[in-house]
Amino acid sequence: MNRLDIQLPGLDLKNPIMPASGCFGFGREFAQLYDLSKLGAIMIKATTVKPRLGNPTPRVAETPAGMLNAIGLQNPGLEKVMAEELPWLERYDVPIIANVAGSTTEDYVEVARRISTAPNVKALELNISCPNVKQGGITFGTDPVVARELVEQVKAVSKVPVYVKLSPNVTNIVEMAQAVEIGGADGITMINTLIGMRLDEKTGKPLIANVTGGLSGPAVKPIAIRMVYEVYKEVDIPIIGMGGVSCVQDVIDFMSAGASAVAVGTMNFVDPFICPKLIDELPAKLDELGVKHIKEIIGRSHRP
Amino acid sequence: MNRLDIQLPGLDLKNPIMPASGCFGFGREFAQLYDLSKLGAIMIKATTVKPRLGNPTPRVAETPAGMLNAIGLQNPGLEKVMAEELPWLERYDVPIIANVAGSTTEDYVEVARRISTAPNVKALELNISCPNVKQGGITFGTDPVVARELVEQVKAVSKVPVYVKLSPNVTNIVEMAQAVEIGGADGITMINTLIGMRLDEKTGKPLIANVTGGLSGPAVKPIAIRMVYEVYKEVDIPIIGMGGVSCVQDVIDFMSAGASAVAVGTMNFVDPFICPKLIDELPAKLDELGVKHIKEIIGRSHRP
Amino acid sequence: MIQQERMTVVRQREIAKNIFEMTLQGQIVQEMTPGQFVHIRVSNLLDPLLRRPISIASIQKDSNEFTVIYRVQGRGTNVLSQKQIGDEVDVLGPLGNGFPVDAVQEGQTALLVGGGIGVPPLYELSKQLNDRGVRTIHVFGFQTEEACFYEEEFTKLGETYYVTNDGSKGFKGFVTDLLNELKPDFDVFYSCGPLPMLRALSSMYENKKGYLSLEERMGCGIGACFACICRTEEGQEKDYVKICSDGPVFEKGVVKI
Amino acid sequence: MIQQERMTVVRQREIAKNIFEMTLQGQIVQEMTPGQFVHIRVSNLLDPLLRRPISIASIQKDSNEFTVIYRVQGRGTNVLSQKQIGDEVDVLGPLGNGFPVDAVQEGQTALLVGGGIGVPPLYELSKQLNDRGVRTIHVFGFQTEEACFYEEEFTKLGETYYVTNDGSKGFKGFVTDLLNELKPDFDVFYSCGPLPMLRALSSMYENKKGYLSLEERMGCGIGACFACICRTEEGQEKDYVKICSDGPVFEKGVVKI
Ligand SMILES: Cc1cc2nc3c(=O)[nH]c(=O)nc-3n(C[C@H](O)[C@H](O)[C@H](O)COP(=O)(O)OP(=O)(O)OC[C@H]3O[C@@H](n4cnc5c(N)ncnc54)[C@H](O)[C@@H]3O)c2cc1C
Ligand SMILES: Cc1cc2nc3c(=O)[nH]c(=O)nc-3n(C[C@H](O)[C@H](O)[C@H](O)COP(=O)(O)OP(=O)(O)OC[C@H]3O[C@@H](n4cnc5c(N)ncnc54)[C@H](O)[C@@H]3O)c2cc1C
Ligand SMILES: Cc1cc2nc3c(=O)[nH]c(=O)nc-3n(C[C@H](O)[C@H](O)[C@H](O)COP(=O)(O)O)c2cc1C
Ligand SMILES: Cc1cc2nc3c(=O)[nH]c(=O)nc-3n(C[C@H](O)[C@H](O)[C@H](O)COP(=O)(O)O)c2cc1C
Ligand code: FES
Ligand code: FES
Repeated sequence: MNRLDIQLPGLDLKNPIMPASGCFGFGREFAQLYDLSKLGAIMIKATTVKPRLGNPTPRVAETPAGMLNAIGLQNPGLEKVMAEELPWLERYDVPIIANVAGSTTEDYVEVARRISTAPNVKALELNISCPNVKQGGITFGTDPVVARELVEQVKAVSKVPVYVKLSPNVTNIVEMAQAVEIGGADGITMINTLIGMRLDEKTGKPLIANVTGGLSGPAVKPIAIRMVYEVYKEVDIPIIGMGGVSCVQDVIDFMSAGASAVAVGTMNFVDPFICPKLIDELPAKLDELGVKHIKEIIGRSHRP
Repeated sequence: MNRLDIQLPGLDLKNPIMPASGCFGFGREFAQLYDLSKLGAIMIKATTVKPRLGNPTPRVAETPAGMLNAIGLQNPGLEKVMAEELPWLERYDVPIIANVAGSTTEDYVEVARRISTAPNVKALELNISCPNVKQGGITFGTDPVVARELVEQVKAVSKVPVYVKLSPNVTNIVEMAQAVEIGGADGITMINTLIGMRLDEKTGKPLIANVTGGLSGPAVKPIAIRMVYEVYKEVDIPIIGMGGVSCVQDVIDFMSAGASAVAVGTMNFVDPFICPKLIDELPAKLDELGVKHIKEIIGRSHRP
Repeated sequence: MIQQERMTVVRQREIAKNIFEMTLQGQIVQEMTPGQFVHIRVSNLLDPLLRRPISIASIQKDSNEFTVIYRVQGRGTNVLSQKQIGDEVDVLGPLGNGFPVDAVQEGQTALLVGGGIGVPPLYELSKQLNDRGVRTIHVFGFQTEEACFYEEEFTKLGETYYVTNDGSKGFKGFVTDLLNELKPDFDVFYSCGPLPMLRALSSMYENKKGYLSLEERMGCGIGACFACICRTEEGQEKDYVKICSDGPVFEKGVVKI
Repeated sequence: MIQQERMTVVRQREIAKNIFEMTLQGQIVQEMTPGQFVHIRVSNLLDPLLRRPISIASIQKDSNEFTVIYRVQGRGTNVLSQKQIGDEVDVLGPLGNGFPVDAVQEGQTALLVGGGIGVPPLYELSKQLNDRGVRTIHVFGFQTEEACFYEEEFTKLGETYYVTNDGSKGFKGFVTDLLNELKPDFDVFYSCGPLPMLRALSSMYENKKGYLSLEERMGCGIGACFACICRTEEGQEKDYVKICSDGPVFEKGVVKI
């Protein structure tokens, strides 16, 4: 019996563990390290209509128990992703969640329409929350009306279920979640990074060339857990939780708070084998918790 | 020559270092450890009209490079603070910043009116941002119109300058800062804690009795620095910066980003001597940076 | 006086499953009394961040040493258990108010009841009571035999009974079950352990003088942050106490447990 | 193949002011070539979080050992410098593409130019070039005498010149000043050090074949995160390279520096 499988709109997951978008490229590098078919799914790097070269360097900085990044959605563009990256990934038995980004509604719609036709793309992750792109990007993620409309338009063209990735940089995360649910989202992924900054010690100038960067890693986990917990109570669509996952207990925590699956971002850099390790460690953890199937712990924080 | 003194509305600071509200009680405990006159100022614990017993325990939980707290503004109430705590603090040559809290405008106004008459209270810190009180509290801190009106009313009764403490749990921190500036705030203190959660590993239930708690400590520093940096650019009133200060470099960072003084919260628990240590270490740091007076570094991140 | 000191590890060993005994050397030992605790920073880095409260298990003033006994539970105690002889540990202490040794007179009998990791502070207490000519009876509850420690040490000081939940050592059951059978004759009791045990003891010995040592999650450990509050019973002067600075030891009946 | 291994510290010593030489033992040594780097996790805890990229300074395949030389700069390298013999260190490697040793033929001459903490990878390179019968000339720049290391080691391998900014050791000035005087005769140059030095060398030896090792802040170290991108010069196949996986060594003229 598989104690770890999870069914979500469009996604038949062998297990609830997947690398988070932007932290795993298009899988090629990690494929040198382990068999990608082991993963529950792969969230590939944000794809935009045109290739993007991203922000100037330095693009990353370490912070206490976390890191800042301002990659700037560097990616080879829709054409190349469709022609090279996705077909290459077909050799693995793993569903792909395509992270869709853009600066205008038209951009998002175009990427969604095309990329959702790739045979191994089983779901889209609408990235309305990247804090590192200057135009548009962030407003989609902080205004519920704009977000809802975008989701409606993307849903109208996508061949596969659409998950919307929420930004934590808002006063009211529940309002955002409800807006995208009304817009027709099939699921929610959360959280993206928090906007942060680090200064150069000598000059006092921002260390990241883009001035601000997105904060991720264990430092943000308490915020992510809180948001998943709040959103779970108020929406009926499933949540893929992320933000600081660094050990198997964190997976349990996110699922307890209400996530149906869990993505791992930053920690892939610290321990490149973390995803398969977590998958291997889960059954013993279930035993410890006296649980037969991992589904049983989804949302247990909320049970009386 | 004193290389560390800072002049702010109502406050003649020997140095820019002060303990943050709620992390130092009313000073009695730390007075056992060192001479409080050494400090630039003391931000005393939130005071409300009536005594408050606060939230049930557990009230704190550790997180990666941070902690959560939900004390719930426990305090002996305005009468006792005026009659016992503030007079006791008069033995020290240190300006007191009184943290004013409440659930209604009337509460805030009442505390502000009375506490601002205490001889050693040189400024108020209007706590519109405590995430751990259920009624009112948090909306003051997330709605710019409500915040501005509250500031106006408090300014009308206060005998001393009023600093407003901003919540980081907002989409747009600059908007909040501008609102309180228009409302007449003499300064801004920032940031209060971020709303977070931790779950019990075995049960999956919230570990903190209050369910959510406020995240503080080094983990939040990148967010705090970013917010100080953004606000400094858009307001003309001074900022007292805080959020994760753990070493002298952090003091430099906050001041570089635009703070005129710096408060230390959580790290008082980890190293109870941190405030005097930072004060002692600052001159050598100024030498290292080739700076005569600490004022010279305020806002240096923004200089071309 | 509360001090912060970098103390040196002079001994560290596992004395039961996941239970470590560590001896530290430094000046602040001179100020320690039984039932007080220290607040230990296990790393100079930012993770784990907070200090860990650990009871003082024994005090050797002549050699400037004191001993703690702790269970490896989470990340902090795990880091602590990896310290080696010669390593330095940042200790804040001594903290709080310990057991009043003079609440019982020479020739009288004290009953010491401990549960699990609540046993350690009772060791220094027992030593000091015995030094004062007080007879001590020790009744300690543990989960299983594997978790038991210090039997020899306590036996030297007085009558000693071990109780385990699974009966793998000594009496099977809870300490209160054994006490019901034993019906020991004593003047004052001192106790440290899980709340249900403290509650049961308090009602069992309603008419006896007794002292309880409590636990709560802590921030500062010195009374400044209001993390470790406990409500008091009706009729007390204050509505609440701080476990770190008013306690951790309270006379029975003072706090709501 | 990239592997993650818990390697054992077999040696650690301070060889110049704040400069440490550490030797680690483990299997992945077998895969290493000069100019590659390893990505080191200095703590199992969450602070410091990210791995630190450090160049491979020398390789001893027979004993499964390799050596790094690093400057204690921030928190991570500080933690690393406290590791003791027998401690384990989490190493990911070997990473990237190193110096092409076969770009210069037996009997030819290679000029190795290093600046500060860019010198270490040139040591294994020099050893391997000498093994192949290549003559090596070493020109190294440091801030002051205190920061200099490995003079003896390099001198054994070939002509060696030290340059210090303050003249406290060897020639006073920059390496390029010395090279202007020295006008060495060579076939290929290899270089690692600060960007201004690499730029100066590239224009100084415009017509020579040369290889530069670059640095950038890294996330993953394996090519997945796009942290360490560098734009390429016009006419290259790709617009950009990743320093971690395409480099850190590039032929002169490939990347915009
Ligand atoms: C006054 C006092 C005396 C104590 N004496 C002893 C002793 O002598 N021996 C011993 O083994 N244990 C003792 N404890 C319990 C001990 O403090 C915890 O087991 C320890 O803090 C757990 O830390 P961790 O890093 O292993 O666990 P983690 O789960 O990593 O701890 C996370 C956070 O929760 C806190 N925490 C977790 N469990 C407890 C607890 N039971 N009580 C208080 N805080 C907790 C930690 O201090 C830390 O802040 C005492 C507690 C108190 C309050
Ligand atoms: C391919 C490569 C090879 C290197 N080889 C060596 C070597 O052999 N010896 C040596 O002393 N140093 C080397 N460095 C530089 C070394 O990585 C940094 O000095 C080190 O990461 C600083 O870490 P810290 O903890 O001391 O500083 P911190 O300031 O705490 O570092 C904070 C963060 O910034 C990064 N960082 C800081 N400075 C640098 C830098 N110069 N380059 C890249 N990342 C940096 C750190 O990796 C970390 O993520 C190399 C760098 C690269 C990219
Ligand atoms: C280097 C880096 C690049 C990222 N790129 C993307 C991206 O392209 N699209 C996206 O939706 N999220 C991106 N993210 C956010 C992560 O997918 C994830 O939401 C976030 O990092 C929180 O998870 P973590 O704490 O486990 O890293 C990126 C994060 C990092 C660290
Ligand atoms: C235990 C605790 C209690 C706090 N109580 C208050 C309070 O009463 N009033 C207030 O304005 N802020 C309160 N704060 C917030 C701090 O003053 C400070 O804004 C925040 O902790 C960020 O700083 P730090 O990271 O240095 O702790 C409290 C923080 C902590 C950790
Ligand atoms: S732990 Fe801070 S008051 Fe007790
Ligand atoms: S460090 Fe991640 S791509 Fe180079």
